[in-house]
Amino acid sequence: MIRTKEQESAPMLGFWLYLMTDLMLFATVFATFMVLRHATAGGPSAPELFSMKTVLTETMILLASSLFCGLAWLALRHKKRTDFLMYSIATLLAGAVFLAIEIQEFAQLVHEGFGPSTSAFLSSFFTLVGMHGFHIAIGLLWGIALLIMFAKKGFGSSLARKFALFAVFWHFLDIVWIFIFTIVYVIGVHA
Amino acid sequence: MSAIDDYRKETIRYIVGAVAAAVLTYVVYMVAVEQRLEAVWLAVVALGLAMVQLLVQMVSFLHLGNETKPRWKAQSFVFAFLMATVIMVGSIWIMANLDYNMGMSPQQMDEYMIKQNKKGF
Amino acid sequence: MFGRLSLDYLPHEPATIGAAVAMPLALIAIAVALTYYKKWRWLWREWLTSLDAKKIGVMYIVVAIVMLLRGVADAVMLRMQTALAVGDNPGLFSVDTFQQVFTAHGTIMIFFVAMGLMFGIINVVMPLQIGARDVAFPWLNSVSFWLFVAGMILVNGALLFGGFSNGGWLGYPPLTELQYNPGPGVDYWIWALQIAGIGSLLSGINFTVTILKKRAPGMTLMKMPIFVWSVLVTMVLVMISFPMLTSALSLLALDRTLDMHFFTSNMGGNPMMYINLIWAWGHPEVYILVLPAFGIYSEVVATFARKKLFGYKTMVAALVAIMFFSFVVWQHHFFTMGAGANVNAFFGIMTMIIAIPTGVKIFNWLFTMYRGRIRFTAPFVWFMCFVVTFTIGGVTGVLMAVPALDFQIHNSMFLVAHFHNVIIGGVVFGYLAGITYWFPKVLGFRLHDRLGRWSAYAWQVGFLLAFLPLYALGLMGAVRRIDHYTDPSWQPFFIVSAVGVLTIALGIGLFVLQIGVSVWQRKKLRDTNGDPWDGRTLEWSVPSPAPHYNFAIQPTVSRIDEWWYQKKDGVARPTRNDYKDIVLPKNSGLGVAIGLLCFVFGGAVIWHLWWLAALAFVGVIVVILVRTFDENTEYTMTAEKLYQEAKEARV
Amino acid sequence: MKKYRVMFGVAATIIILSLLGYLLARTGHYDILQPMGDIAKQQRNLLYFALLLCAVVVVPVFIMLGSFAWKFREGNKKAHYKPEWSENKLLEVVWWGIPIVIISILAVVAWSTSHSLDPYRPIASNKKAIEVQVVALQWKWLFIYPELGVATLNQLPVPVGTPVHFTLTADAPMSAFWVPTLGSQIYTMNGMSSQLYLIADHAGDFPGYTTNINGEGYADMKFMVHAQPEAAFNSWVERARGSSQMMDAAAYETLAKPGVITEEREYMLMDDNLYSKVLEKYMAPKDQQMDHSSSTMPVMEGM
Repeated sequence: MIRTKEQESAPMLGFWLYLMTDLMLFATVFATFMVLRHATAGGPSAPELFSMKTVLTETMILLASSLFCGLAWLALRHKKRTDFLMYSIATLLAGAVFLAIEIQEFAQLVHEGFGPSTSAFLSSFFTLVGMHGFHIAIGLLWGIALLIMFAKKGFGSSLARKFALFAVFWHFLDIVWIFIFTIVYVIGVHA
Repeated sequence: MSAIDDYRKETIRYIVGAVAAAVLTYVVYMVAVEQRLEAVWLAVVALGLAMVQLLVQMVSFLHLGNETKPRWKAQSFVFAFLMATVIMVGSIWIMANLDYNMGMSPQQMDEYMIKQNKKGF
Repeated sequence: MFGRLSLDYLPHEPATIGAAVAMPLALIAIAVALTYYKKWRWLWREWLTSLDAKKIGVMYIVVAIVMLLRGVADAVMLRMQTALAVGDNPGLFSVDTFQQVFTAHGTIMIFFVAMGLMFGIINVVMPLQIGARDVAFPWLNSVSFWLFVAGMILVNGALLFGGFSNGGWLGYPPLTELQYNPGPGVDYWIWALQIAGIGSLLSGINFTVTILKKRAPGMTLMKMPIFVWSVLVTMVLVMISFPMLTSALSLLALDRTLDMHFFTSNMGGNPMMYINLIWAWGHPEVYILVLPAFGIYSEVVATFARKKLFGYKTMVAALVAIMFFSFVVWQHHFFTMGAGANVNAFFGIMTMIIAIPTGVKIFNWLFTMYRGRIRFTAPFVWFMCFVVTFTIGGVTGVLMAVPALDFQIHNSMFLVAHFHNVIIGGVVFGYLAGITYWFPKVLGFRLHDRLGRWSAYAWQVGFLLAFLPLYALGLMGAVRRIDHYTDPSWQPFFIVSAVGVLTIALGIGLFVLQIGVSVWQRKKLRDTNGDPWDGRTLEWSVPSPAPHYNFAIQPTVSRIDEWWYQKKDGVARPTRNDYKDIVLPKNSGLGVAIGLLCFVFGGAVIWHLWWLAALAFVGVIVVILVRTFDENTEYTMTAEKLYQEAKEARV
Repeated sequence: MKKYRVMFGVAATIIILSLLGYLLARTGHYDILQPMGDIAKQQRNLLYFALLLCAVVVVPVFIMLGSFAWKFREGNKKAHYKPEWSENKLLEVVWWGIPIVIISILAVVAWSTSHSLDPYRPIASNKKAIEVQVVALQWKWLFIYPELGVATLNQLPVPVGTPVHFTLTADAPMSAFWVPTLGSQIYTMNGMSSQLYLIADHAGDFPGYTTNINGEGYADMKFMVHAQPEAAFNSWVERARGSSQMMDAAAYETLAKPGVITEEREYMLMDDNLYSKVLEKYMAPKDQQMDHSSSTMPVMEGM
């Protein structure tokens, strides 16, 4: 893999360090979830609430979105206009679908009366998965802004720098989702 | 090595990484849904595979370690991940002990103390 | 539409009414003076929108010193109350005012005085010491400062309208949950800390990238000045620990605003988890405050003993050891919660181990003095006061690291005396020494030395009078944060402590007087060659006051204490064509805009004006997008202009 | 003479301050240093031991600070000036080694005392421990003696020489129970049950405090321990059992309303599992049926 100028730049290191602080933020909310996971206050617990099938599809969609994002970054570095356009739109679409499924799952829970204020377990579930969802929403906004910039100015140098940051952010979110999938759903439901 | 081959080679590299991640996710999913493993072991296996997938994605998508000598990105990631683990494991150890001590009934109290006395404190 | 705004949140206690009137009056007086001298444009262009790290640093220090005055005023109120309120004499203030005052005292002193002074001094000094022109992200630096100011205004605004939290500077639930504390006070505290905390986090990232990426050519990590090492280690601590503060405060805010149950005492909530999270940030925080002060002491001792710092490698090793260990000790703040013998013993032993590198540093400073030529200027007197005070604090700290002992003295006046010991002794003395030491580099003239030394003596004697009686009170069973007590035999101790706090106030008065007198005699105290103390590091190679671009020509470095050896070997004067064009960031008012919008957001959430909060949040995102899409944010300064300026400075 | 002026100033300050300190210190009575119970006595001895250990490091620091500052002052041209001397392996070994030795000694002591003085550890004694259930209310202390059928407010009569097993909870913001003369403090929290063992070896009235800020009446939330010989204690129990005031769930609810009460009261206990009722106020409905004894380590085994 050749080392690109963008990966070595100060803004990239600054953004990477920001992601490390985000990792610590998620670590503390994970710790809170693991501590409060049995505090259901008489209400329903994880096995009764989550369907593993939807979660698996969500995970695969987000993984696909992360792949498309990598390919879009590759296409940008090789100045492949159509590939870049196709992959970045695919990235944002997959991200939007993932977010839609998640919001639908939340709405279902709230509709059944298991909102975040019914027990500590549900509070920590909604906050942990909701925080990840919020990051995805910010990522989608950022992606759209980059696409607009690409439409107006094409492959300008600042697009490469900005898209590199976006790609790192998007991959980081997929990595956080691995641990949400493992801890909240796999261990939460089955262990 | 013309640019086209380079482009195709890296695309394959990305796809291989993604497929590996997808397989790891699916394995964890099957192990969990089949309910074959006992709770603690499922947790260990699931977390282990999550770590593996973390490394796969780090290398294939984020190209961790592929930077000039001081490798600040790799070092900062290892340190942050270490500190996150210390905080999580430490918090759970403390909170588990607190919940155990706060929820102890008189009978458990006696067992606890007999165990302490055996240690000769 | 109006959330929970209502008139009965106006202050009704005499003390709070007095303060609530005094503050706006002071602001109006400043505004009138500015209009009279037609200085608004100067203030906006030269200071508020400047991206020069030194200017931002000076603004941090000015805000921190104003907050120090308020913090000490709070301390005087607290000690006056405890000196009088024995038996059935109610003293001067109601219980609720007293509890708000000690919460405000703790919050302001840690977040807005100590952190403010730290970021101020780092902004001014660190880029100069590593031979850089500016920090890595100048605009982010301005945003961080204005978030810090937004938090500061929220803390002081609580006094005018709504009252402040009465839950102590860390606000343990369930006391700060809706069940026991429904008012806006705790929300003021949460959002002030949240906004200032995000500012600190961004500064942490900014300074780390500056040190890693913008050092002068040839300056490897092991050739950096030791102060820069302490800043690097501190910023790693900031980056790893501040997200924990953000998450603890966010979860408490979710509990209070969206009625969730993380730390409530019913519905499954677990208040102990908040205490665990807040101290997981809390302990690294106190190391964040003290490590830059250690860096300042190393620079001060080496310069005023005219000697190379003893054991540079050991000092760096000690800093890194403290960095690692500061993350595995936090449980010693709640030994008495009942986590059991094994957990207490583990964290107690880890806490003792941290005392070893700290002790090593003190020995290294002492042996830097050994075989030196010591000049007893004000910074060096601050250092000697530090060694005396901090060592006592270190002893009591090691005592309380033993869990069985902490069961007796936790949360008593003994603990209050201990942490004031290490914070005043370590942090405050260090930053006051730093301000005195680098004052000429910023304003071009030295501070009046005798007044500086007198201020240090007043602080030291004031400290001993104020806090040694508290150690005794702790051993008598006096508990912290009490506003009245029944045992008359305690009163003499509280009276001596009150006299001590007044002596410290005198010390601060002398410090402010010192600045005034120095401004008045600035001709006599003028620093002619930019190196008033015969310094060792690069910042003294630049004329004072340092130009806004720091180095016209970026120096190359080949050893530690580069400037000391350059002076020895004689410095070649740069010729006309050594100068090259340089690129500098333009001023930007967007930092101020983000600070204002975050202040509005915090205020709106506190008063449940959801529509305004949403508007402010969208506003912040819009400002960020405007900044990222703004292409021309820099201007070039021609080599000719640089050459002319350098010539004038030399004449 | 001018060079001695600063030294005189410093010496004078030290002398005056220590004189003032001595005069002041004499007037105080130090509960922690004059223990009335075995736990507190062990803690006092531990305090002196640790102080001594630290002095080994601290005293040399003060001596060196004073002597180096004086010997190597600028005015003293005779002093040996070596600006480049900044490395010495032997010194490094000394000031890394000695603190490591001291800290390892202290660490061993900390480990063993953390276990031997663990609040959850019963005190070895031939007498059976008295059971006292403590409820921290909003700004007063309620003590329940389930086996003796008595309850008290803001006063804690205990027999001398008999260990007392406290089971503590709260119906107030997080508070803490501390009797300086008898030993360790422990936090009390809503819906949680902490444990503590103390013993009074001497008779007398010892003040007890709340050490964690819990709202408006925090400074008034104090109680008095009345340690008295066995016989006196038993006669007090008989008298209190006949007390006109009753303590049951209803009386508890009126008492639990926020408000400062500083006077000492006695009640006849009508309902001897009042304590678990207070505990269950903060438990979830499902957890309530699960009687208190079966709660095990939910988090660890579930992980």
